[in-house]
Amino acid sequence: MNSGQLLLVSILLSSFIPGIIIFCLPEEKHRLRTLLNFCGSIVKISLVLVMNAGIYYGHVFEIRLPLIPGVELLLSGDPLSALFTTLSSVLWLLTTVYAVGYLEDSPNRSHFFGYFSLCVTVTIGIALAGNLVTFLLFYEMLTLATYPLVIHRGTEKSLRAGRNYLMYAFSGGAVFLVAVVWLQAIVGPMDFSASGFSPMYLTSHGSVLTFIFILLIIGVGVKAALVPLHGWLPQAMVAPAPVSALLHAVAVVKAGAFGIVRIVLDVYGAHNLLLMGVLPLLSAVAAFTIIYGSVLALQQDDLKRRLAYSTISQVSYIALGMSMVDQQLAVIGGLVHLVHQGLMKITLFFCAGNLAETLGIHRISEMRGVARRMPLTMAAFSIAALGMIGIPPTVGFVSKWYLGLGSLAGGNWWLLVVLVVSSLLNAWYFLPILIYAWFDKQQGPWPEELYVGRFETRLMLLVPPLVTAFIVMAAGLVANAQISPLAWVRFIVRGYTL
Amino acid sequence: MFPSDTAVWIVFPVILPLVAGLLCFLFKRGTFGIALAAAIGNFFVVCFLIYQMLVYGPMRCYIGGWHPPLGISLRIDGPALLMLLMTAATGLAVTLYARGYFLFRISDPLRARRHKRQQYYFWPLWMLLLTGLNGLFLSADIFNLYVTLELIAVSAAPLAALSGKPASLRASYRYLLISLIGSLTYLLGVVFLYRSCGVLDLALLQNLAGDGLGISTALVLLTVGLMLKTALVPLHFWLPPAHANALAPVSVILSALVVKASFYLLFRFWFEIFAPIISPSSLNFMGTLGALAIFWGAIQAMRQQRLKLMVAYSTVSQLGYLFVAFPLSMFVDGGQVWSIVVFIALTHACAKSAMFMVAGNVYLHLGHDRIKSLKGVRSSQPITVFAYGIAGVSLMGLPPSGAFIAKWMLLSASFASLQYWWAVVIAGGSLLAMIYVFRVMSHFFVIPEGESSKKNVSLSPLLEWPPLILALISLFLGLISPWVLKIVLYKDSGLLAQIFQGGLP
Amino acid sequence: MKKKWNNHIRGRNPFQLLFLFLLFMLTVILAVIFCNIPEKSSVLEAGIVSMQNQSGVNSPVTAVLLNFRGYDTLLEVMVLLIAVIGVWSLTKATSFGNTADISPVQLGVVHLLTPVMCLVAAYLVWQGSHLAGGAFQGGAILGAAGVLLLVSEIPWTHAVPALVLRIGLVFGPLIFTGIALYCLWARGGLLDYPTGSAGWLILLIETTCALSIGLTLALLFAGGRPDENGSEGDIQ
Amino acid sequence: MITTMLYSLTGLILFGMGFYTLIIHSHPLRKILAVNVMATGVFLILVATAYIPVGQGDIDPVPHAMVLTGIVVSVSVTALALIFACKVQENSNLDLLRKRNHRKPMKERGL
Repeated sequence: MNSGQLLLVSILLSSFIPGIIIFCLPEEKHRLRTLLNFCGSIVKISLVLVMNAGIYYGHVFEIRLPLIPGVELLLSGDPLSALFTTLSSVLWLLTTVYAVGYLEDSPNRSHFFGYFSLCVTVTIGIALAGNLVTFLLFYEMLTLATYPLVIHRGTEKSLRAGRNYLMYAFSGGAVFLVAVVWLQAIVGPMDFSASGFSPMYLTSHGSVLTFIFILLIIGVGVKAALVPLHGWLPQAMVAPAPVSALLHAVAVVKAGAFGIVRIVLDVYGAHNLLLMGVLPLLSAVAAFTIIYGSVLALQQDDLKRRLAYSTISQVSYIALGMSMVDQQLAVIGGLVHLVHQGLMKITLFFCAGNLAETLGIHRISEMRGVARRMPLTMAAFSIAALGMIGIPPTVGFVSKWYLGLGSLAGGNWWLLVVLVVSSLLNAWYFLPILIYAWFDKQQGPWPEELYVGRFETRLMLLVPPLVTAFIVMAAGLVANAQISPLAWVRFIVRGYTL
Repeated sequence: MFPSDTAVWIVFPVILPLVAGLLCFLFKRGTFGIALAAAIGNFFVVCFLIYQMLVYGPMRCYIGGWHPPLGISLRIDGPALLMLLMTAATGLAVTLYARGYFLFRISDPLRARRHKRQQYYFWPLWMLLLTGLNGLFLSADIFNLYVTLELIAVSAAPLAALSGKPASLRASYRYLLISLIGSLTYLLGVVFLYRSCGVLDLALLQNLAGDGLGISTALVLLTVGLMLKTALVPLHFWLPPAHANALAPVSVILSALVVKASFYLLFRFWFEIFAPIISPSSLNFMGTLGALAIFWGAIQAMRQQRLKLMVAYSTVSQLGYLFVAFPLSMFVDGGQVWSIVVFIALTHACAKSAMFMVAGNVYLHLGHDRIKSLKGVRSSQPITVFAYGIAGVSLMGLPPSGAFIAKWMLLSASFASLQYWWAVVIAGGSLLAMIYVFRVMSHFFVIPEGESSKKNVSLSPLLEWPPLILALISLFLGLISPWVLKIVLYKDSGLLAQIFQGGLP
Repeated sequence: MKKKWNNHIRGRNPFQLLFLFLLFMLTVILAVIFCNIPEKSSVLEAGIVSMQNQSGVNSPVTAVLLNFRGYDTLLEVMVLLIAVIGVWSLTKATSFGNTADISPVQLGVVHLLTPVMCLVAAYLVWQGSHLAGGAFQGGAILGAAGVLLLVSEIPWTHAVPALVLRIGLVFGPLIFTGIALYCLWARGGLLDYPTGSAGWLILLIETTCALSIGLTLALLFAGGRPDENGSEGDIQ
Repeated sequence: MITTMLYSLTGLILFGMGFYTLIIHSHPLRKILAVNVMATGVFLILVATAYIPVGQGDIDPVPHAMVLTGIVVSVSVTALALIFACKVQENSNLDLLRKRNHRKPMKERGL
C-alpha cells in the first residue's frame, strides 16, 4: 500500500466517510453536518491538487483489486482522470455551500447530504476508473446514488420523474454491461491505454466491434443525454436546485460525456476508430443533439427546463469534439468544454435557484426587471449566459474556438456550420432573458418575496454563483497561462498519439 | 486416505441442530437459547470445516466406519461447503430475526397465546429443517438424500402453516402434496438407478453411470421430482401462495434455503454424476425453462398488489437464473462449472431473506403489506427501507454484488460460446427485476401529505439489523469473490476429475 | 345447463381420457425399460454377507437398517417425530366422547388384548436381531395398542400430562443420538459401534425407538396436541 | 426372473393409477389415498428388485431397509396430510367426508 495508493483511497474516502457519518446523524445536528461536509470537501480538494502535481511530474497512481479471472477493479490516476476529479471536487465544495443555504429548514436533510456525498464519491470513482469494468461499477452505482436525490421531495411528480430516470439509466446500464462483457470476450481483459486495443482484432471482428462501439455509446449516451435518450433530463428538473446543479454540471451528465471520452480515446483509440469509420455516425448524432436541444430550449418558458435543454445541446459539444478524434485541436476543444460547460452551467443553475428561492420566480416571463432587485445574481447569470453563447472573454469562446479550428483542419466544414448555428440559437434563447432582466421594468409584485435582508439573498446562496462566474471570466482571460484548464488539456492530449 | 480424526467434524452440522431440535421440543422455556447456540455452533463448525478443507482438500466421512458400497458416506467439497455456509449464515440471521419477530408479536396482549404457541412450535421445526438442509448438503448417498429431502418437506409444510390463516393452511397443504409427489418420483428414480447400478453411493454411481436406458430414465425421474421441489416455471404454482402467506421468518427460510437444496441436488446430478450422458439439447431445454421462469416470474411480480407475493414471485424469477446457468456452465472461463451457481445462490439467499424480513417489518408496523398504501415508511423505518434498497440492488445484479459477478460470468460464457440469445435473456431479466424492485421503492419514498412523517417507529434491533447485515453481505459478495472462487475450486477431485475431463462434445 | 364435463359422474371428459392414455403409455414405457435393465449382480449383497458377523446381528435387514445404514434410520425416526410436532402445531386433540357408550364387551377385549399386544411387541423387538422384526414392527404393534386404548375412551389416556408425552416422544431419538455420539467419542466415527458391544447397543436403540414409535403412532391417531389445562396453560 | 418382472409391472401400474387419481380427482381424501397407492407401488418395485436368484437364492437386504424407511416416512407424511386436510376443510366450511362435493364451484372446494 504505497503512498500513491493511499492517496487514491483517501480521495475516495474523504467524501465517503462523511457521507456515512451524516447518514447516521440525527436530523437536528445542523452545524456538525455542515462542518463534516466542508472539511470533507476541503480535504478532497487538497488531496486532488497533490495528485495533480504528482501526475504532472509523471508519478504513477494505481490500485488493483482482482475479482474473478479476467475481471479486476483498477483505480488509476492519469491526466484525463485528474481533469474530471478536479472539476468534481471544486464544484462539490461550491454546491455544498449552496445546498446548506438552500435547504435551510426543509425536512430529512441527513438523507440528502448523505446521498450527496455518496454521489460525489461515485463521480470521483468514475473519474479514477482504470478499466471498463471499474467504470461500469461506478457508472451503475451513480444511478443509485442520484435516484434518492431526484425524488427527495417525495411528491407524486418527483416520483414519476425518478421512475423515468431509473428506466432510462438502468436500460442504458444493461446495454453498457452487455457491450463491456462482449468487448472483453473478444479483446480480452484490457485497461485504458493511450492507443486502445491492438488493430489485429479489427481484421477478424470488424463488424462486431463496430456494433459493440454503438452499444457502448448508447449505454453511455443515456447519461450524456444524446438525443433519443435524453427524455429523463428535463423531467429531473423537479428536484431541488442544488440537485439539478449537481446532476447537470458535475455528476450525471458529465459522467456520460466522460464515458464517451474514455471509450473513444482509451478503449478504441483514434487509429482503430478511423479504420472502422464509425465516427461520422457519432458526429451526426452529436450535431443533431446540439441543434435539437437548442431548438427545444427556445420553446420553454420555465427557466430550469430551458437550462436543461441547453445542457443537452452543450454536452454534445464534447461528443462532437470526440467525433473528430483525428484532429488534435478538436479533441482539445471537446475536453476543455467538459470543464467550461460545467462551470457555466452550475452558475446558471445557482442563479435560477436563487431566483426561485428568494423571489419565487420559476418562469422567464416573470423575470422582468429582476436585475434591479437582485443585481449580483443577474450579473453572474449574464456572464455565464454570454459564456454559453461563446462571447470572447469567457471560457465558452475558448472551447468553441478550438472546436471550430479542429473542424476546419479536418475539412468537415459542415460541423463549423453546426457550431455557428448553435451559437446563434444559444444567443436566441439566452439574450431575451438578459434583456427581460436588465432593461424591462418590473410588472406587479414578485410571486412570493421570501427573503428581504441587507444583501439581495442569503449569503450562502449568493457567494457560490459569484465565485463560479469569476472563474468563468478568469479561466477565459488566462487561458494560455500555465495553470488554466486549457493548459492541462494540452498536457493530456500530448500523451495521446493522434 | 485422510487422517480419520479430522473427518470427525463433518458430522456436527447435522448433529448439532438435531439435538437442539429435540431439546427445543422437550422444554418449554429457553428454547431460543438452545436454537441460538445451535445456530452459532453450526456457523463455527462450518467455518472450521472450510479451514480444514483448504488444508486437507475435499474429505469424506464414512458413517459407522463402513465404506461406500455398504455404508453411507458424508462428503465435503467446495460447493457443498459454500451451500452449508449460506445455510449457516442465513440460518443465524433468521434465528435472531425470528426472536425479535415473536417478541414483537407476543408483546400485544390481544393474541399473545396464539403467538406464544407459534413461537413454541417454530423452534423445533426450524432446527429439524436445518438438520435436513445440512444433511442434504453433506450426504453422498442417493437414498440418504431421499430421507433428507423428506425431512425438509415434512418440517417445511407445518412451518408454512404456522400462521393458522386459512390461506396459508391451504397453500401449505398443497405444498406438502406437491413435495410428496416430488419425493415419490425421486424415489422411483432411485429404484431405477439401484436396479441398473446396484450401488447407492454417488461417487461409485459416477463410475458406473454408463449410457444405458435405465440410467437415463432414472435421471429423468430424478430431475422431474427435484424440479417439482425447486418450483421451476411449469411446476411453480405452489410456491408464491406458500411463501407469501407464511410468517415472515418462515417465508425467509422457505425462499432462501429450502428451494436451493433441491436445486443443489439437481445441479450435482446433472454436472457430476450423470455428466457423461447429458446431451446439449437437454441442457438447452433446461436453459429455456429457466428463461421462461425469469420472464414469467418477473411479469407476475410486477402485477402483484401485495409485497410478500411480489417477493415470492421474484424468487420464481431469480431461480430462472440458476437454470439458465445449465447450458452456459460448460463455457465459463476457468472451467469451474459451479462458480455461477454458487454466486447466484449465495446472493439470492442473502438478498431474498433481507427482502422478506423487510416485508415482515412493514407488515408488523403497518398491519398490511398492500404495495399501493406503503406511504411514509421511509421516514418511519429508515433502516428497513435502506436494507430493502440494498437487497433490491444486489438482487438486480448491479455491481459489486455477487449476482453481478454471476451475470458477468454468464454473459462472458454466452459470448464465448456465441449463444447471444442467453445474453438478451440475462440483460432483460435484470431490467425486469429493476422494475418490480423500484416500483415498491418509489412507494416507500412517498411522503404522506396528510400528517407529518411519523417519528421513527422503535422496532427492536433484532428486527432491523439482520436484514441490513444480510443485504450488505449480498451487496459486497462481489468484492470477496476471489476467496469464494478459491473454495469452489476444491471439488471432490477423487473419482470425478478423470471422468469429467471429456466433458460435453 | 348440466355441466357436460363432470369428472365424477361416469362420463369422463376428453381431456381426462387423453391424460389417461398418456399416463398409460408412460407406465408401459417405464415397465419395458425397467424389465430389460441388464441383470446386475449386486455388489452390495456380497459385501453384506462377508461383513455380517461384524455387525453384531444375524438378520441382514436389521444389520443394514441399524448398523450399515444406521444414519438413514436416525433421520427417519426424526421424520416421525416431526410429523407429530407438525400435527401438534396444527390442531388441538379432538375432544373425546364419554366412557358411558363404550360397550362392556369392548372394554373386556381391550383389557385382555393390550397386555398380549405389548408382549408380542417385545418379542418382535427381541427377535429383530436374528429374524425379521425390530423397532418399527414392535412400534407398530404398540401403536395399535395405543389406538385401541384411545378408541375405547380409557379415562387415564386423557389425563396423561403433556410433559410425559413429550418425554416419551423424544426419548427414543434422544437415546439413539446419544449412542451415536458415544460411538463418535469412543471410536471416532458416528454410529461406529465399539467391537463386541454392537449387538446390545442395537437392542437398546431398538427397544427405546419402539416405545417412542408406538407413542408417536398413537398420538398421530389422537390427531392433535393434548389440552394444557393442567399446567400453566400458556400453550393451548 | 418372471416373478421380479411381474411384481415390478404391478408396482409401476399402481404408481400410474395413483398418479392418475391424484391429478384428476380434487377431493382431498382421494388425493391422500392416491399418494399412498403410489408409495405402495414404488415399494413393491423395490421389493421386486431385492429378489436376486444368486446361487443359493438369499435376499439382498438393502432394498428391504429402503422399503422399511419408505413405509415409515409415508406413514408420517400421510398422517400430517390428513390433519392438514381436516384443518383446510374446517376453514372452508365443507364436509370432508361427504362423498360428492363437485357441485360447488372450484374455488370453494378448498383446492
